[in-house]
Amino acid sequence: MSDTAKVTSLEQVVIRFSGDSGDGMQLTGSLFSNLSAIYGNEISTFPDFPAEIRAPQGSLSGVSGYQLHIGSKNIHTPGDLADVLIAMNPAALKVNSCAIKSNAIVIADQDSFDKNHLEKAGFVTEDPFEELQLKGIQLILAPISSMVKDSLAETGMDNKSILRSKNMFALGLLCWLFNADVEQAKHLLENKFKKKPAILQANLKVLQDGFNYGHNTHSSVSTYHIDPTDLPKGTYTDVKGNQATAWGLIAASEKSGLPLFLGSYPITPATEILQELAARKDLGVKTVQAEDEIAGICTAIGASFAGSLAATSTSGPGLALKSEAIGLAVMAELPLVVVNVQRGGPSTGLPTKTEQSDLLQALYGRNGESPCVVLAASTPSNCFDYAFMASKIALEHMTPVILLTDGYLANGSSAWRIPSMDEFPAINPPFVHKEMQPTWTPYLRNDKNAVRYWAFPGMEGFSHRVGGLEKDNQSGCISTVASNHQLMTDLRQAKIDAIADVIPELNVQGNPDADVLVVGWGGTFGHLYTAVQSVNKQGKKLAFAHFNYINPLPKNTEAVLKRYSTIVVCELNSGQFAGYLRSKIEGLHIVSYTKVQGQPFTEAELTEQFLTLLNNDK
Amino acid sequence: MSDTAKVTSLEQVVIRFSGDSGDGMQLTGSLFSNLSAIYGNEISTFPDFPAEIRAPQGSLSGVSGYQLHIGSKNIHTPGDLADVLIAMNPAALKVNSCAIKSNAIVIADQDSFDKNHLEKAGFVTEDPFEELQLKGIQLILAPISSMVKDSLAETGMDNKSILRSKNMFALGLLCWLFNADVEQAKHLLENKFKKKPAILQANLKVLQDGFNYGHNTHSSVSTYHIDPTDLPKGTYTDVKGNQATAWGLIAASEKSGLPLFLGSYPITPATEILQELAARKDLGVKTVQAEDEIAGICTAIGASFAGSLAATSTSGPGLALKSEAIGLAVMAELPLVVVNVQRGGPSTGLPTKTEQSDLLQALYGRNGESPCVVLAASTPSNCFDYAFMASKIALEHMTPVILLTDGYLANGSSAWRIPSMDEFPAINPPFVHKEMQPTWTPYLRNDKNAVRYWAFPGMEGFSHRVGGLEKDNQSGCISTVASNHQLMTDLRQAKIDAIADVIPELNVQGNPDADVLVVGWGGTFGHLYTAVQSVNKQGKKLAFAHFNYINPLPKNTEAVLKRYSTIVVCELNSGQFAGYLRSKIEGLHIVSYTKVQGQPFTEAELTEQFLTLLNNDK
Amino acid sequence: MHAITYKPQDFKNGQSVRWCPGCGDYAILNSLQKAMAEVGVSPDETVVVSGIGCSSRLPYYVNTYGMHTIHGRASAIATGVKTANPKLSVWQITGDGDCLAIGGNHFIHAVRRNIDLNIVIINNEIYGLTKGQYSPTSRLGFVSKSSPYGTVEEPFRPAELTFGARGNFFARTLDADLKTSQEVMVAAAQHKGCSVVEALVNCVIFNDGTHKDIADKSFRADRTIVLKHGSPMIYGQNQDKGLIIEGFNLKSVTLGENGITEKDILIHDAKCIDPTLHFKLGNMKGDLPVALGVIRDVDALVYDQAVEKQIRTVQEKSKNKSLSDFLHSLETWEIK
Amino acid sequence: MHAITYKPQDFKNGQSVRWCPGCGDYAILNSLQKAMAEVGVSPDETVVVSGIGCSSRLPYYVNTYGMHTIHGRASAIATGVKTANPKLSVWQITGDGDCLAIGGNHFIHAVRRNIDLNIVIINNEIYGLTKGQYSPTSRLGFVSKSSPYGTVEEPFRPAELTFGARGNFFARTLDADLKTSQEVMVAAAQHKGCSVVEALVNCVIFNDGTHKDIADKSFRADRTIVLKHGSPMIYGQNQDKGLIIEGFNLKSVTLGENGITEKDILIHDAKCIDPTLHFKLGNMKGDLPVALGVIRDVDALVYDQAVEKQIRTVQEKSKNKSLSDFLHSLETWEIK
Ligand SMILES: Cc1ncc(C[n+]2csc(CCOP(=O)(O)OP(=O)(O)O)c2C)c(N)n1
Ligand SMILES: Cc1ncc(C[n+]2csc(CCOP(=O)(O)OP(=O)(O)O)c2C)c(N)n1
Ligand code: SF4
Ligand code: SF4
Ligand SMILES: [Mg+2]
Ligand SMILES: [Mg+2]
Repeated sequence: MSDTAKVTSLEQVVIRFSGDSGDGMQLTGSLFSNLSAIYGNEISTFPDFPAEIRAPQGSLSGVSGYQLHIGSKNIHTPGDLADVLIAMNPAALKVNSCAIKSNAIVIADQDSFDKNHLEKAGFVTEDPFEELQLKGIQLILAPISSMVKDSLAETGMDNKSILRSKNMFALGLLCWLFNADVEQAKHLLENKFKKKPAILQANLKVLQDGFNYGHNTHSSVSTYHIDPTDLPKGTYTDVKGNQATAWGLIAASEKSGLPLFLGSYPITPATEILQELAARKDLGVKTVQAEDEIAGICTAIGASFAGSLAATSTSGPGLALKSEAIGLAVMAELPLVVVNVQRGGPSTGLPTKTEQSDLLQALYGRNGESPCVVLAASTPSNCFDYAFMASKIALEHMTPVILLTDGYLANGSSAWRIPSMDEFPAINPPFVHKEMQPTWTPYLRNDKNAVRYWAFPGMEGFSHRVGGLEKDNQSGCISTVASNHQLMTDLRQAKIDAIADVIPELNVQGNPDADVLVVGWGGTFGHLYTAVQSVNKQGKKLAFAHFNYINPLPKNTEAVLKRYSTIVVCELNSGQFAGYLRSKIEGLHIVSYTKVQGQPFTEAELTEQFLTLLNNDK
Repeated sequence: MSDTAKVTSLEQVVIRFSGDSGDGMQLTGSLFSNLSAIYGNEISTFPDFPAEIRAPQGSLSGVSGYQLHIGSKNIHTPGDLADVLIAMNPAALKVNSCAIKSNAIVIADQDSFDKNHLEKAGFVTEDPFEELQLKGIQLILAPISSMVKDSLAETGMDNKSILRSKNMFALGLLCWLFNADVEQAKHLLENKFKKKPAILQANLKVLQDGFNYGHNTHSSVSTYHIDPTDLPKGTYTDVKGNQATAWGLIAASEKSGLPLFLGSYPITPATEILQELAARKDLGVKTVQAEDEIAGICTAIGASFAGSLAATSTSGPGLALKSEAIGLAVMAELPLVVVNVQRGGPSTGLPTKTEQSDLLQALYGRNGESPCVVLAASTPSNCFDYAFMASKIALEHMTPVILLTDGYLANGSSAWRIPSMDEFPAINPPFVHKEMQPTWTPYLRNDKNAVRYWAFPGMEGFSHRVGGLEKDNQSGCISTVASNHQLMTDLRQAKIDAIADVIPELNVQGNPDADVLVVGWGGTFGHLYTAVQSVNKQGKKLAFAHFNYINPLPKNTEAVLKRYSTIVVCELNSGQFAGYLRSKIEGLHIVSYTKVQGQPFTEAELTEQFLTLLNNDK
Repeated sequence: MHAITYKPQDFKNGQSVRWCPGCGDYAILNSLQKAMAEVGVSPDETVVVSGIGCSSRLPYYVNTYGMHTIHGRASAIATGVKTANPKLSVWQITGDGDCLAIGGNHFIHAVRRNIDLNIVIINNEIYGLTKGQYSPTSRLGFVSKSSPYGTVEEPFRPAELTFGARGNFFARTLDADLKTSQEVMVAAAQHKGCSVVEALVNCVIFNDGTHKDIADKSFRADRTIVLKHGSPMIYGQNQDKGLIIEGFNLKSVTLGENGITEKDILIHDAKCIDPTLHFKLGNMKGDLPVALGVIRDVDALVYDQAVEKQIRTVQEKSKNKSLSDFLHSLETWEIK
Repeated sequence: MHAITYKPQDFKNGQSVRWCPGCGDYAILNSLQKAMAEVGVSPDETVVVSGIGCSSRLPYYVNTYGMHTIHGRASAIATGVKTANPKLSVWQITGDGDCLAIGGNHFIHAVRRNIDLNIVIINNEIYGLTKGQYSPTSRLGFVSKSSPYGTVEEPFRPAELTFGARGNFFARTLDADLKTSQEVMVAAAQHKGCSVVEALVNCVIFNDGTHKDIADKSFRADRTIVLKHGSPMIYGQNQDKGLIIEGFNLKSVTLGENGITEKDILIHDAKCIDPTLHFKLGNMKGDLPVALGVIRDVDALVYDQAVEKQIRTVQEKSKNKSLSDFLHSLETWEIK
């Protein structure tokens, strides 16, 4: 480590918190993340939960992680390799040794590097750092456990409780290292532990101890500082993708004036949407935790018929189960939001890992010609916007809308300026009105966008029947007439196609004049954007277009794509969006760059891939 | 009608039988169809069931029809418009008036054209023929009911039973009209009514009466004769698509030496597969009528794990429900045949009508990267062959195979030479063998085709666990390792891709030197083939390629398609196969010709379409 | 609102009914329309939800809001309708296949949760619409298109399954018994919570006469008993038979024989919380008459109302009146 | 074959078990392995099928053929395994969520059909694997991540639901009671037909102590009774309590008090065909001890065997030995 005491200014830094499930690393991480955000930095975070619910203490499978990317600007991902690693035990060190830069700062709890813990983590020598060949790292080995024990000896707390404050020591150390405001950190703690004064006091004390320890012991070490960004004014909070999704639905409910109903069944990584909404009884949200996914969507379809903004949330296997019922909503032309938080597949697959492999299922996973709208969010916080838009489109166009997010967005978080509801457009469902009588029929449509008008129980004089059998376009009665079926098939498609008129056009970022266009969709935005930027910075030319609207595609899609000689479609599956674009637009030259590993892209691999491609093209 | 008694020789004729559900038209039709087949004609038939189970007598919604196409050769469809219509009542006449040629022969039961029946059929005048503007038809108006009553007056049968023989009178008349052998017809009846001697006698008598009536009363009328074909020698029977599918599975069971298990749930138009197999206890077939589609496929997956040739049968909505479980079979790499008899969609749609709109669902309707094999039968009788091939591929490549048929194939029938089992290839599932131990693991694969070896309960020393979570390629244990997931994803795809090595190449029919290639898949074969032939006969050039293997595509697909400047993909959906081909092969110029009306193509509309296209191309 | 009264006519619409001539479903439709009129909820506030099956076509023929949905899901969809808007009167019309085969899970969960639905199971012991396969209520050994050698599985008994799922209302009726049908449907509608009505119905085409052994007019009175809460369990052509308890079993006795008088006869208590006797009454057959009428009718916590109540309670205590309120109540910070 | 005997060790494999330290599932796994050894079917002829959940991970830890399938479908998959090959000994291991939420329909149908499965429901009254949402067996008012203000729905009682689905074998055990666990699992395996074992199990992480009110050693003997067929229903720390019938109800009495002697105490008859008393025994709580042990064990037609028998019968009468025979037996004609 450096010998002179100085403050180095950084543009950005990646910090990885890691320890046993019980070590409170998620909390430490999110506190430091908030602290940075409050200071005015951009942040992006991603947790890395252990596969088991509670693996044996000190074991490799029990390591819980949290990655935080802080920067002055342009922070779009939690970062690739960490600059700083907090490792509360040897297992944490081992699990993360490949996830850090070669010259990373590693803060470790010296007390936990005893024989017992080393063995549990499967080390065979006594020097784990040597064994892992961590040669270039800057190590801050602090006897955290013993110092915490000393510090809280007089509180009368038992040993186990005392050790729970270890994470606060680490937080204090980090505050010192990054010249963060300890007082602000204390404020956050005060809020968090409002109702547990004893724990609060202990934590406050240990936090300060950690800070002091850094300051005193390593006063000669270089510390860091990250300039604050010029963020838009406003009130900010920390938001995870799943929360943002849930709140976006509530926003749409308020904007439309319709009650929000969620019918759902728990499934990783979508469960928090249900939980978040179940907790929002203060805002009148109704949730039904159904007996399965089919019942989840079916209760929502019932609620939609009854006049609610109805939604259901799930992940891949659940979407498969819901496919028949989505078809019913298509046929009955009822508004419905289906949130699918993608995870690794096929089958049960890799429930806790991220992937984008449900795209074709969302587009085509139903019997018959059954078009519905597909959207994809691309950052944790814009899950709010797309949940809102999904609801708006569903309600205004009387159609099911599938909103795709993924495990990476769902659990990732960023700082989010709480918007005013005025910033969002009005939602005007096509309610029937009295003047339509007596000629109104259930399939009476708005000529402009082929949307049928909506009547629901309680509306006098509009009683009618909907259902899954083909209906006559005029009377709404069951019809097996050949020409009517063609007409209705075409109308259902036309209704979806017409939505292209109300969604934003595709815009090109990076260097629009390039020959090569990078295309992405959904949750890969941050990594793609960052990599494209980095390639352009290196003097190469690369254009970039990212899709949030998948079906229908933005109106200008063909025009935009045809401008480029090569299109590199990057996605976390085996090429689904690439195939979709090919199937929709003839004459494109598409290169498919894919990864199916349950992991997001890394900026590094993307950058390398793009550079290779551009070099080969030359 | 013609005045001179003569026998006109015909190449082919389309006959439509039609009457009340209770009139026995399906039986009459199939008897005459068998009669023609026995005589050595080619035949193709299609029933047209009423939408209601038992609509009121004489009503339009109660009309039941049966179309029969007989010819010397080249009979690939039940034909478009009928040359001869048997109409047992006014409703039957009305319903079918658009389905006959302008100069068709219409045989009608004069007795049923009374005021009461005319009203029930919604006629407003007393002359239904005039009202329907059937000017050019040749009418044979016979007092069928009264003659039958007279004929059987002395049998002591009650009126209702007597009138049940009306259809035999019609059959007799037809025998006369087509110079068919009445004795042969009597043989057929004798077989059919072996166990009901009284009914048999009545029917035999009325049959002869009908023949005599024609002979005596209209002796001056022209009758017809269709030359027999040079059919391959052998024993023939009449087969419907659903039967053929069921029997093809049994054949595969015999060839593989594995017991056949079907787990299914009734659904139109697939139910007969279950029924047919439930009746084959003599051949040891086990069927479970499950509580729903999910249980249907899940029992089959269990049976497959236990070492059976396992299958499940369904239609579109059922396939949607089965999608999650198909993913399990993909992941566990278990053999499974999923028969999907397509019907009109979306949702419950048009259950009794045909369509090809489940293609994309079959290909993509599962979460995650979940490749499986998709085949499509193209004639009622080759449902046997493709059910056999589906089983063979499933068993030899340890994968689910989806076999697509449709309502048209399922209910349509043709004469079928009963093959000897020697004509079919052997089926050799990749069973584990003792020598593989002790290094065998559940995912040990054959390097050549990436197929894992199969061990099932009862095999000593091979106990193991399979499941829906991603598994380590070596040990078969649960794995969340990134690189392993990529490897397994790639292997599952490679295994399917390798099947292209064992399936036949695509062959081009029609005029291979044309610029335009007509492409079809599945149940549209007969209509497309006939229309292409007819266009080529008219001196135009049209090539034709029909797909039975959808995923993987035949190896030479790209090479074949690239030979043509324009590819017209014709299908009964909104362009699914067209999109699929585009997504797989860049640089094709595909024109999509589609129809979504719950009806097969007609030869006429296809021919017209092709001619227009070729003319525009010039 | 209470002033308005309805006639069965108000629940009819012009649609031509498409069941087979002689189908038992017609009788159920008529009884339902009469019951709806008697219950008196406006057609505009009534919703009829069904799945798929001949019986499930019923919503088309009732002049209310209606959903003819997908096979087996009616209970779940109805749950959504009712929970979203508890003010509506929600009926689920379903078949033995729709409700107890593919729909079994949603059914038992709707019963358990005690959603305030009126579920009418039209039990013809067959899959009618798909033309004659056995159903989960078809009797052991039943020969059908899909069981050409007879089934080898015991059927469900809807009463038993309802009680197994902790049901609080169960009634049974016969298509031919219009009076009882109307009565039990009215009772079902008046019961707060999930009401299950099993209607024994004839399918003339594929299972003709399946209920004949009890339904035939000539002996119906001797082979069935119409239970009435608070009344003695007396039945028979001559009203001379009755039910008593012997040990843990029910027994049919004849009044006047062996000194039995009306006093010895059990009084029907549909309101008894313990379901044991209802269970036995629901299962009677053979020597015992098949029970029609309301067998169980017990009040309990109703899901859709409890959901609303919980929301009200939380709202009363909460300061958050809007999403903005809530978001600003989180841990936030200002960027100025 | 009968000569070979197995040890629990033979049913263990090297896989490291991944439940949370202290999870009740460990005890069930051990009991199962002991029971399997006692039953004595070879590991190669034993299949363990599960769905998804913490509990459903169990097959990985048993050295038999195993399927860890998809959520809720274990009963259906096991039905397929057993029907395809009735010689196998087939176990289904499932959770309260897996079996009674998403899997409810397959479960009740497996019970009704009486497939010869041994179903062990590991009931921890919570969704463990998804980290703590309430399940269909969670008690009314239960606060969980998905019911932050408490549930408003009654739970299923697995015994009741099993009987409602016409089940013929039901037993209950406690994770902590290894002896009873092993005993009931052996009995389940020996029972021909569908056996349901409810194991009350603790989830230390998300529902710690949920069965504590009966499981705690200090009062377990007073709050539970281990039923044994043919033995009097006596229980309690001092074996001085017993059950008697009073009217239609069960009652707990103390031996020696009010002149009660062992003779007055009910003898457990698990083989009684009428399920009424089993129903009541299965539902005991509050003043009555929770019943452990085998509550019902009645022989009935077994589906998988009946299927085979029907096939044999048909085959004996049929001339068709092959598909060719059959095809040629149809209406055919020759073209020469
Ligand atoms: C998902 C799905 N599976 C199967 C079917 C086919 N299907 C329609 S109705 C029915 C059974 C109907 O039986 P039931 O509910 O008893 O009604 P019924 O016709 O006897 O009144 C079946 C199997 C379907 N429409 N959808
Ligand atoms: C189709 C599907 N839906 C939902 C899930 C998510 N999921 C996995 S396990 C589980 C519940 C498990 O509860 P239980 O069966 O009681 O098992 P436990 O973990 O408590 O042992 C859920 C909802 C899934 N894997 N698949
Ligand atoms: S088939 Fe049976 S249930 Fe269906 S309408 Fe006809 S008689 Fe009624
Ligand atoms: S979460 Fe609960 S059920 Fe799951 S392993 Fe841990 S203790 Fe057991
Ligand atoms: Mg029925
Ligand atoms: Mg559980």
